[in-house]
Amino acid sequence: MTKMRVREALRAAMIEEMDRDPSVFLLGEEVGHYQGAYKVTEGMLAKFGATRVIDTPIAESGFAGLAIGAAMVGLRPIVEFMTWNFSSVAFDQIVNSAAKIRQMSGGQLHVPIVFRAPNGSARQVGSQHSHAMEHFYAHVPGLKCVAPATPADAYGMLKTAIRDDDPVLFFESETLYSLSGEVPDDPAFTVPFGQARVAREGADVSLISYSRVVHTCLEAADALAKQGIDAEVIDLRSLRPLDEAALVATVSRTHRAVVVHEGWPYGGVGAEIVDRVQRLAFDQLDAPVERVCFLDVPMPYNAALERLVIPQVDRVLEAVKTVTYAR
Amino acid sequence: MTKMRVREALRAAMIEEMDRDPSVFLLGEEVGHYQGAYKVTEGMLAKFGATRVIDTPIAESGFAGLAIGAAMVGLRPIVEFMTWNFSSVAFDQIVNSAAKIRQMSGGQLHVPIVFRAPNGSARQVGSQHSHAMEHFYAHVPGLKCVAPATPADAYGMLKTAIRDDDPVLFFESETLYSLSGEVPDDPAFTVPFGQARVAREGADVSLISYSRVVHTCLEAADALAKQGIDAEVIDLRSLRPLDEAALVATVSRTHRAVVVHEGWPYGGVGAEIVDRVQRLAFDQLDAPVERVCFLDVPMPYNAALERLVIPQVDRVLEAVKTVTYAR
Amino acid sequence: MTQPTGFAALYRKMQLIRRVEEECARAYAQGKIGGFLHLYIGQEAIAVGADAALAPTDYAFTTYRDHGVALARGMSARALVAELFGKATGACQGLGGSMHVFDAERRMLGGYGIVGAHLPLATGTAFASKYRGDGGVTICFFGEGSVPMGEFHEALTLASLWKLPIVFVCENNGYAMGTPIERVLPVHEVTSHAVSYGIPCDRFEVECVREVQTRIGAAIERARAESVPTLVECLTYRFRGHSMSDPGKYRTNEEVEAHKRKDPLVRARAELVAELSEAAVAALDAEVEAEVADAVAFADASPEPTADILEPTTYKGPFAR
Amino acid sequence: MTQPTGFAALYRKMQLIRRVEEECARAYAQGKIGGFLHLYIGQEAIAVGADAALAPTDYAFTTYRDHGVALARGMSARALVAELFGKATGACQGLGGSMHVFDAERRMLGGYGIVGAHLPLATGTAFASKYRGDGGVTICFFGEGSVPMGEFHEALTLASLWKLPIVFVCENNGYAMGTPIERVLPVHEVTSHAVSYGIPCDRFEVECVREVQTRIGAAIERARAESVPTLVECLTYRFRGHSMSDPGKYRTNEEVEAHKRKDPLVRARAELVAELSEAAVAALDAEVEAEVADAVAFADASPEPTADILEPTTYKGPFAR
Ligand SMILES: Cc1ncc(C[n+]2csc(CCOP(=O)(O)OP(=O)(O)O)c2C)c(N)n1
Ligand SMILES: Cc1ncc(C[n+]2csc(CCOP(=O)(O)OP(=O)(O)O)c2C)c(N)n1
Ligand SMILES: [Mg+2]
Ligand SMILES: [Mg+2]
Repeated sequence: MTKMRVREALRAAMIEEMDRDPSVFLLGEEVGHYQGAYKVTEGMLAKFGATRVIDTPIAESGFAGLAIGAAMVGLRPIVEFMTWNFSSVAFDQIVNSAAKIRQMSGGQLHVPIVFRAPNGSARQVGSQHSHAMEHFYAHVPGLKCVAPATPADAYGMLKTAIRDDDPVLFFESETLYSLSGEVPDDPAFTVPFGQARVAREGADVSLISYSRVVHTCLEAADALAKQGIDAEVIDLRSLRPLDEAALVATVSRTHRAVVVHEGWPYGGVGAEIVDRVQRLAFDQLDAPVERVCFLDVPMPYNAALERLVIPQVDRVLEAVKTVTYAR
Repeated sequence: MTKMRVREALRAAMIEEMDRDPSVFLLGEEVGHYQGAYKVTEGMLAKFGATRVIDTPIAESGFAGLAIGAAMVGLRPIVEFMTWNFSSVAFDQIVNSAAKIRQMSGGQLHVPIVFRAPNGSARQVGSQHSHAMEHFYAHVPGLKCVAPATPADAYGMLKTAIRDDDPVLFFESETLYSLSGEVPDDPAFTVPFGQARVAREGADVSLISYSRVVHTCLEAADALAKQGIDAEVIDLRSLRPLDEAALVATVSRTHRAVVVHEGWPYGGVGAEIVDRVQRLAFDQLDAPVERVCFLDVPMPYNAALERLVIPQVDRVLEAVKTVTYAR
Repeated sequence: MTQPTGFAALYRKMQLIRRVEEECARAYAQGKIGGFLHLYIGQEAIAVGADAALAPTDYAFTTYRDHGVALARGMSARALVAELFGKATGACQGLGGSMHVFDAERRMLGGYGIVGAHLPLATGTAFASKYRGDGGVTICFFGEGSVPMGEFHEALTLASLWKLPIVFVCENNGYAMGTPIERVLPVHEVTSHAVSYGIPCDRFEVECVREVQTRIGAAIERARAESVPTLVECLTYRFRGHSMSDPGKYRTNEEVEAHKRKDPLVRARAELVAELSEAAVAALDAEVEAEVADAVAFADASPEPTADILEPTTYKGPFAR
Repeated sequence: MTQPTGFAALYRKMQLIRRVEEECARAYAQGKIGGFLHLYIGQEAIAVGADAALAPTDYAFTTYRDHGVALARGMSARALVAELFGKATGACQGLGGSMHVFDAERRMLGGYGIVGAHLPLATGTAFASKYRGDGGVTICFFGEGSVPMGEFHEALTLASLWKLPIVFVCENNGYAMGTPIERVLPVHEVTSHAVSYGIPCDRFEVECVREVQTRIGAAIERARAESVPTLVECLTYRFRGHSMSDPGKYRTNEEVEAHKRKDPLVRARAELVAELSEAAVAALDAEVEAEVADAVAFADASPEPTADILEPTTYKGPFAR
């Protein structure tokens, strides 16, 4: 085990895979000379050279499409968007090309590509730069969507993503990049998709989450413990595929659930989790599932209002109160 | 009352609003000289001239953005996409410009615009032309999303949409354009957003739907009647805002619900309905809510497989069987 | 039967495309083909001439109007027609349909339905060829209606900036659906953009398949030898409507007939007759007829795909919802 | 205090922008401003010169680097600084922040965060002016980094095709974040695109605010008189990093210093001193200092917005979830 930050874990995963497989390459805005807008790719240009670490112009649709084309004929691109927000201009390429080519070609072709970027809120970056984009993409068959919360998962899941033969959308978080934790030293270590992690065991209520707000849930669980409520925290890690068995298992233990995520309330990953839980574990539920997510407004710039819009510990506690009311 | 087709009802709504308000204009691919790809806008160029009925090049991001800009300074554009599928290349303009300008400007500006187009499956048009795009857009605060199922609602809701001071996304269906029905003659007739319609009253199970598949649900209800099951059919009409009261009311009557829509299972409008129902009417539910929607695959071209992927009466019946099992 | 080579082979392919599509139009009217059907009739010389200048390992991309490129690349009429009939024996097992014809083996990398969106993809295979240094070239066909789309410009920017081995072939048939080029482009020469992207260009009327081969061939060779993109504009005409549902009222009969009188297929046949003999060409025509009839019969007799192909064509391995 | 007119007014505005932003940089370091802060320092002559050629009823759009355009259009320093401090008294009630400054009354229609995306919007207000026949003109500023984006091209296509009264002003400061123009554009003159869109263009080094006024003014007058778009390329330089978080390692000190020696603000001051007197200009400077100090004090003292503004700035009327 080595202690490293999420940023370094992601970098290590990319470097190891690029060492392993010459068809893996990296492209995106400022990934090379600038060393990455968030320094995730620091040093990679020097190590791999400009043919494999490629600075792009600002043309997300163009370079996303280019990478998809390269993947169709056997390369394995890692596309870094500066943030997931900017994938909005490449939406068509992701939804209509990456997700569809295996099917349209009747299985003749496939698209082994990874799109990765920081996602969700950062700090006061305002309404156009604070999107939780996974809610748009997890909807789409043909794509896989993952969102790790720890350095070990960032490392192990990015390796899995790069080795996957289908398009993987990898959701990071700017506010997690400096989080540190233990990462296995074994370069063969990978984390499979579709398996949630029990981040904290508990008996009274399930907090179901992923990415940055897993840590909000863990904080909330600590606060709940002081109130005598024993919360289980589920870190989904993978959004599509979604670990249905883990959802059923946790709700079968606790009978009460709160889903916590960044992004707006309408639809998306959160609503899907609720749908699965009520459908697959209806008889286990002692209360309706509650959700804690962004308020249903564009993200305000003002710091206090932003704090209000983003899930915080207090809102998780309130939701737990609601679902445990009838206890 | 006049009997007309959905196509004519939409056209009548546009013509009346353009007559009423010179700031309303129409633009899109082939809306003018060609008389509309699906003939919805037939005759409008001759009536209003080329300054108000405008044929655009193929540049959805460009002309959607242009229309949003025009709306910022007081015009009221109606943007016809040839189909909603092609809004994928204008996704950023809809999500980041139309939906955000009121908020980013602190309320100084607003965007009175209507985007309208056929949506969902047509017939064998394959994986890139069969999207139910409402599942992406209903997620976004700042947008309103409506999807009428009848000529009267098409007429009344399009008028409401054109008069609305915020962006309205108006989802039609190619396979509904020729459906005919009674439309009120009163030009003051409008249908407010956020109010569902009980398309058929029933006591045993609620079929909750919108747009084309409302008619699938009505067919299913007829079949169920023969089996002695009295199904209520709810036509939501408006997806955002969503009529929570109507959801609670129907489930409180029937205690069992099946949500039926076009589009994929993961997230989206269907999951949101389930979330609201279980949260707002948990104690009323005698069974988990089931969903009938596209299978979780890109749309196949082959007719039989396409039929399998799209919700059909038989799948609605099966789902009803599941939710009424424990009756 | 020995395959013809040289000009005879070009003629034969053009004729095959023409006749396959005429039969498809008939099959569409009979309800054997569903969805959209966009015919290439009138433009065959472009795909055939261009293909003749490509190596079998080169990559090709085009729009939904893709039957011509598929057959030019060597896809069998059977695989194409069966695909259009939605059969399991079709090129894409009946999943793609007319707009999405792929043949990975023959490096026909697809027909695409979102105008402009395949240009970045094609730039990507050119990138891959350069990345690997395998000497491959990509050719990308598109209509003049795609030029206003941002993707056209993003693709040309990247191709030029990174000096990729690609030939962009604009098939300028004068109309995007019902819209004439005058209502689409402020400057009517698509090649005017070559200057601002700093790349070579060529622009010509498509009358002769051998001229297409030579002129697109020059661009292909430049791509292969120097890794430089080229923008080629082929002035052409589609004889049919945009798709089967288009009555084509936006063009006069005279205009259509005038273009039909310059049909590159008719010209190729006349030239070939002059080089060989009427009998020799008639024999080729007969072969084509047999091939087309066989393809339709094959497609008719083929089974439909079954539901078990849906999951494996969505993801490799276990299903990932 | 009477407002200066003519050249003195231009100088005063440039100085105001410079000094407001210097104070904002300080406030950012103190944590009073959050998120991204992109300074316009070095480029002031463009916004100020352009604004001087606009009518008050004309529309302006720009990127996230928007403080200069906002102040040039006449937004008060108070409203700007309060916005950056996230206060209720800010131009957008503290909702927009540095990247999204709007002033509807002064027709400053916003700073936008998605590169390229505001060009179609600006084309839309130009469309509205033409639709109404109100004689209005739109000016749209953007960086050279936006040129590869499809939106740039779609906007120019529509503006040219429909002959809209708009001036596209590319502020070519040589870098898109850390990326020099050579790694962004195959042809380094942005105006090369004017030819393929069939529109007039102009390209010049920004040294003198009065030259900016004259040259962009000519484009504005053409837009107003003839309803024709123009593409103007201003060669300029930003003296600071891309945003506050950018250490700017991709440029040498010598390069930055060389540009600072040609600072259009310093030149404007020297020229104004020559026209008036050092004392007169110093008096203007003092006014600016007072205005800046007042703005900061105002912003400091202003209240934060409260949660009740969230819903009415999402929709008009009842909330629509
Ligand atoms: C982004 C997008 N917008 C609209 C359409 C609908 N559409 C399909 S083909 C077409 C016309 C294209 O014309 P052109 O590019 O000239 O090609 P041609 O059909 O003439 O070969 C249109 C508008 C589409 N497929 N994609
Ligand atoms: C579509 C999109 N991609 C990436 C970004 C991140 N980004 C913000 S500014 C910028 C550089 C823009 O450079 P330029 O257009 O030259 O303007 P300048 O900052 O020099 O004024 C980038 C890459 C973005 N905002 N939008
Ligand atoms: Mg065309
Ligand atoms: Mg720049």
